[in-house]
Amino acid sequence: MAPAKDAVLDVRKISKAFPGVKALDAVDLSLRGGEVHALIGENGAGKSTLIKILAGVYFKDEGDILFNGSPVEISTPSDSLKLGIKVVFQELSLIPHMTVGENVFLESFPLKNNRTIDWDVLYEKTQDLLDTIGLDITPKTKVYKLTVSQQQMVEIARALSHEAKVIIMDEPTSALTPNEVDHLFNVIRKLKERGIGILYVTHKLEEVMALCDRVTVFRDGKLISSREVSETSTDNLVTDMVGRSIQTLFPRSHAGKGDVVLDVRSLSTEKKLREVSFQVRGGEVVGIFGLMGAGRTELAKAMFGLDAVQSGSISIEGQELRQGSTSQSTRMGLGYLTEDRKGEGLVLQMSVAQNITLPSLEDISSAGFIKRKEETTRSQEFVDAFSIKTPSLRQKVMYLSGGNQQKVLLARWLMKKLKVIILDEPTRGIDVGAKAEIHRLIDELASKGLAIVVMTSEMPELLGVSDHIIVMCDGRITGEFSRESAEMEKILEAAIGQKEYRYAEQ
Amino acid sequence: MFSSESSKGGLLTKLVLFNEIILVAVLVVISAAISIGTSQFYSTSNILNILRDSSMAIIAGIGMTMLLITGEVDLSIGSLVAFVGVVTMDIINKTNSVFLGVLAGLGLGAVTGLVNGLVRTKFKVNSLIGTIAMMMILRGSVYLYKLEAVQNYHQLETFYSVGNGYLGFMPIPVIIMVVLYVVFLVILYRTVPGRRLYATGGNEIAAKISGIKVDNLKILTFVANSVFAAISGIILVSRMNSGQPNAGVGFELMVISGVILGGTSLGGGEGTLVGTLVGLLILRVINNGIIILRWNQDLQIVISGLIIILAVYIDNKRKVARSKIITT
Amino acid sequence: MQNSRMKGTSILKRMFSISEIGLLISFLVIFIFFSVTSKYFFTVRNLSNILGQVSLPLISAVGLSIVLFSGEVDISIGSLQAFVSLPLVTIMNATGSFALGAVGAFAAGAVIGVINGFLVTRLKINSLITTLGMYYALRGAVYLITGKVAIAEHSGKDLFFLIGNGKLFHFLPYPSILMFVILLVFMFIMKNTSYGRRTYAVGGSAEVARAIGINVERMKFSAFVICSLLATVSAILLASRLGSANHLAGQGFEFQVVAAVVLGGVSLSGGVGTLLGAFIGVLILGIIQNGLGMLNVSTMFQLVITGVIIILSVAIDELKKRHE
Amino acid sequence: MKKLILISLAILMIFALATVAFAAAGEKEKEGPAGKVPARVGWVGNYMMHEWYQNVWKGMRQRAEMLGIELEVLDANLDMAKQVSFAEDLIAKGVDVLIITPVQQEGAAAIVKKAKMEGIPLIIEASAVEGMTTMVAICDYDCGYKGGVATGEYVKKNLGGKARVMAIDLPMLRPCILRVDGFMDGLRTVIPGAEIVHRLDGQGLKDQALQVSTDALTADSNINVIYGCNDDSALGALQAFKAAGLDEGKLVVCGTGGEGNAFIHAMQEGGPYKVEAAMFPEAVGYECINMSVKLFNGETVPEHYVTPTFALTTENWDDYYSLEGDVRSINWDNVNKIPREDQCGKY
Repeated sequence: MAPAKDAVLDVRKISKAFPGVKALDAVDLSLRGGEVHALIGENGAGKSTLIKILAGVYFKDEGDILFNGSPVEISTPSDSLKLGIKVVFQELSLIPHMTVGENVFLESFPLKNNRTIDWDVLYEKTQDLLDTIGLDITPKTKVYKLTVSQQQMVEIARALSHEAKVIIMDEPTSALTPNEVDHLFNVIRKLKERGIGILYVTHKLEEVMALCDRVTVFRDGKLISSREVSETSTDNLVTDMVGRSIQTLFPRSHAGKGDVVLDVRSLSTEKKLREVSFQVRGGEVVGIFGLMGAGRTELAKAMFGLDAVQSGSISIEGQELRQGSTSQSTRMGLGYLTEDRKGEGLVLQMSVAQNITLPSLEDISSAGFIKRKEETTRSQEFVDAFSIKTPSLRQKVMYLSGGNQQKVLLARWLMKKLKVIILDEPTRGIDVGAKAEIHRLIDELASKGLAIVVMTSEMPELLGVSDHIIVMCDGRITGEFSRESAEMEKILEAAIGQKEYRYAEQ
Repeated sequence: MFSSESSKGGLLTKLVLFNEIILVAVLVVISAAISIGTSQFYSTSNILNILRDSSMAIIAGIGMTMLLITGEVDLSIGSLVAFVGVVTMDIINKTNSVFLGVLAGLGLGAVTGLVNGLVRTKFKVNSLIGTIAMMMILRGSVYLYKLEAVQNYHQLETFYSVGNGYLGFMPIPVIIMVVLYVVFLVILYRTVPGRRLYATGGNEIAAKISGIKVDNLKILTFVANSVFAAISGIILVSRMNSGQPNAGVGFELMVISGVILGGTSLGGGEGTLVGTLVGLLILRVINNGIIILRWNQDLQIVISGLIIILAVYIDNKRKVARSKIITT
Repeated sequence: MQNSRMKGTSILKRMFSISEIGLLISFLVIFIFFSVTSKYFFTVRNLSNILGQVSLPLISAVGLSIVLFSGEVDISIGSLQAFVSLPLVTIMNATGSFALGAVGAFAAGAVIGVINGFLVTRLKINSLITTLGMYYALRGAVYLITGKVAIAEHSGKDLFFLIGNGKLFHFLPYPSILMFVILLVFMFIMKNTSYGRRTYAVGGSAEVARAIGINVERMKFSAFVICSLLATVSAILLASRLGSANHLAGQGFEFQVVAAVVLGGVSLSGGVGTLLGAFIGVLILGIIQNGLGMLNVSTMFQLVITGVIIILSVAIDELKKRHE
Repeated sequence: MKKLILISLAILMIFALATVAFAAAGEKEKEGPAGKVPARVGWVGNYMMHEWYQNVWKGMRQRAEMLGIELEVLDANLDMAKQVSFAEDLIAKGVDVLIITPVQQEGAAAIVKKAKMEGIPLIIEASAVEGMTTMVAICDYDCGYKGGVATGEYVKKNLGGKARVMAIDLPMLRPCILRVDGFMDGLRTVIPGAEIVHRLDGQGLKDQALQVSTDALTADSNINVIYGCNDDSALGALQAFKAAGLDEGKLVVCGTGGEGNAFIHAMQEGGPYKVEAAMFPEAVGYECINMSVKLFNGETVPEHYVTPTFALTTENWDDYYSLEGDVRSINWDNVNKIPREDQCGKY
């Protein structure tokens, strides 16, 4: 593929191998100034490897990198920074206990008589940057106090702080809510106007369509296609990514509404929740939607007994849960799929099988002794059923891809005989193929009579999977919709607290 | 650089991937070296003496291993050993019953463990600091309890044999150690609580979410650890035939060193009892060897220090080699 | 120093950000307690003694805190004190020059720091293990070299005696002057230089720091060297206070200092804490030791009380954090 | 959150108050007539938790009470830096005479200078320090020597005249080295061919002594004399000997110090523990007070004031000590009768 004449960044025949895998196989990619270039592909396609090479975290085995037409060597992060390449990583790279200003200028502090840090200048400059990207926080706020989306904006501010020529964004919207996404898109368009080239790595095809000028597809470390967005469609992109065309529609086989299984009554917590009440029936999927900071995760944790509850009650099949006891919750048949896979979900240095069986150890043990054979057979069932890609049950789970890790977590809860499961962002940061499978599973579980709560910030997913939608804003329930009555606009109105919807009004 | 070599996956690398094998090799080499220097090393009496003497450290090591696996540590066991010894001897003197004395000793251990556990889980005090403090508290308390070494007034044979007696040709402490060791080997690798220890150390929140009562588990482990230390203390007091308030100085560091030498990570979630056994034996054999070779005793700490660094270095090499297999 | 930042808010408020205020209260309570219970405690002379006594642990505490900020730990400082005092005193006795002796000591200290740094950053050995090994190795080395016989200092240099024992205006001990200088300099560095802030960054998250082009290894390496050098300073003062290079010197010193700085709110997991906090932490343990001495409290009680106070203060700090 | 801090601090206060009050309770001293005796004497010990110093303290207390002197005692607890600090603290408290037991002799040189600068009379207990005016101490070498002689005679009489020695040393401290040297020299006056088979570092602790001697005995168990540089060392080694299943009939043990009751029990048991190179800690404390009075009055004092040492045996120990339950009391008349060296054989 001929490099574009005005390419800022031109990657030629880059290859990178790790023991056992060829992560990148002679891929090309060229990025023009002032364009948004989408890089898509399933997990393991080699996107992250390329990013890491460009960021100087990895070093390429073969190939050349041209910057403004001249070949460059990127062997350390600082090399790439000097060139003006800035990567906004998926797991955000900010220091929690430092202020926004410090984080923005960490690489190059403004100095007084080039010795000591000039705090005034630092905080003034930061303020300007925050204004340009329209982020309404003070530069002296400690980062750990910010929401994920705000942190992301800080990252972009950092990119702007030292005139980046190229900004690489790795799944920037995976943690954002729709209107935050809009905001991000506007910022990106601003960057475009400044002539900055943006490499936009994502799973979400609708974003490619909405935002990007060109799109390049990787699969299994190889370059599959690279074209103008205007000349392509989601369907062929999907085909390019997975090498086969897959069913993206949400399957709906479950119908029957059983009796109320989960009953949450005016639940309040010290920090966030205010009088949250709702019910979930057997075989029903309730989708809970809310913007960042609306209190979805807080609700999940409070229901499950991870966080302290101030007042209110949670009962399963009429039996009230003792507060703050996760062990009792699980015994009563309540499961919680956390949004933070690595941080709160998996025990990374444990094997696939051990992770799957963790909550169900009693079921596969007698007199406290774990039955090894049963453990393997039971977990093997799930590995097959979910087609989890792993060399063996003994593989440490840390070596699995994001999608497969998520399936392991799901398998963990399905092995345990549950009555209710809370899924918090079940498809965050996993690829199209895996996504569809997980949606299929949700449906399957519902049809088995399980009561399901799905917390999501992805509108299509919400509308796709839920029989019943609850919208939260600032810890309160501001909207309730049946599947039929649900409309994107109404949901958003409720989510930003502009208008409230109750069944009564419909 | 080494990682790229070792990740090529030769047979040697494969061996490097199993820490215990290296340790066993180290143990063999050292033993061989010593036995070249002196013939007494392989005498049954010396082997038994090494075993009997290390049994105290190994028993404490079982508890410490489990504690480190949950991601915690306890520096107070040295002082506890002294306190338990004094109390046990004193109670036996007063009641003339070995049973009551041992009971008191174990009780004291359990209480100490409970306090350590509560300070960690309820006060959220980092266990390193919390148990340094407990180390001071216990050392102070033992002297407040008895300023003088407690002599053996009761002269009970059963008490004496706990530390010095034999069953057949096997020293009784060794038998106690072996029994405990086997039992906890099984518990750690074959049972639900064992699995939960690893899960808790590996990822506390994940463990919580999986319905594990993390705090209770940790408290329990602290108690177990202290009780094991108490058992070592009882064996020691029987061997010394007097309750010494100044006993067990540096015991905690020696035990922890051995456990870490055995490949248990300070981060929690990883560690094996096999490694602990070998690790502690290595340290004991070094000390024993240096004396029977009539070398300068000060070499004991120097060599132990170097061996630990070396072992951890190899262990890292192994970990890096493993981690290089992670793909994108 | 940084008046530009003092604008608006009062200096005191600036100095004691919420993180230290809890400690300060603890400190004051204990201080007042001893002042009322012992008629000897709150006397110019005793206070000046306390200043001199806390100087040694404090100077090391500064270095150790920096290592902790960078996400590592160093428990070899006690053995280091004994080790570096050997070149110091032997050279002084030989040449009669304090300067040369000090140079020797700092050289030795630097080498130890470099070795620690190398083992941790290059060979990637857990720093607790590395420095535990160093703790054994150095102490053993001292025993072997000295044959467990202390080397008395007889260079006849009053200067040497004075740096550890002398007082300015019969009140301000020279060690404390040195201590304040070092403390202020490093407080400034850690707060107002890229080096300082990056050290925190490295401790806060090594991956992040690496991703944004900070040379994590170099930062940690330098932290270890600084720590060893400052420990050497305290070693020289100690040697002066003991009038000899002593194979028993500094035993348990490392735990004393670690406990103090953690008490001062410096996190063992890195990236969190301030030198001011560490300072107060050392001060608290210092006045406890002195105060209990003034009250003729027996060693046993001293141990118990110190232990309990450590637990309580750390507990207060932790629980406070949770409530934020 | 503020509430929380205050509550916890309250606990802290109450605890500290209670304990300190309790601790200080035992320390009441009656005011003495300030005549030709110093009103207040301060002592910085090096390891007060040790039985030996408990008994030194007992001797000091007894003498101080007789003379109506107020005694201030602080414990460096084996920390040399702390010792210097405490010396400063006592000077700050304005004691008239200062007594120091150096944690490590060279480590106290600075204290001597300080005291000189402050013009406070200083007495060094136990081990000589450069620049000191006077020291109250036993002669470690001679003490070991006496033990050696007595042991030698026992060996000659009962063990066939050959002596193979396992000595438990504490090379960390020079006095201990002197004791072992003295013991061997004394032993050789009776049994010229006496050889030292093992010389081990038992760190003065019973458990350490036990461990190292267990190892040493497997290397060479052919010994018939155990010498410990303190009682714990000797007793630890004896335990190892028993545990190794060797014949106690062919063994004699000599301990040093008579620090606590342990050696008396060992002798009463009638085992191989036959000789004690006794150092009478009570006498040391007693003389320290006497000397501080002399110094206070500016009398001239010897550089080394030697306190008595004597080889106790199973026959004669009860002339010097009597034991009721856990309390031992010293027989001052007999102890003061013991002839004293005016110069040690070795320093």
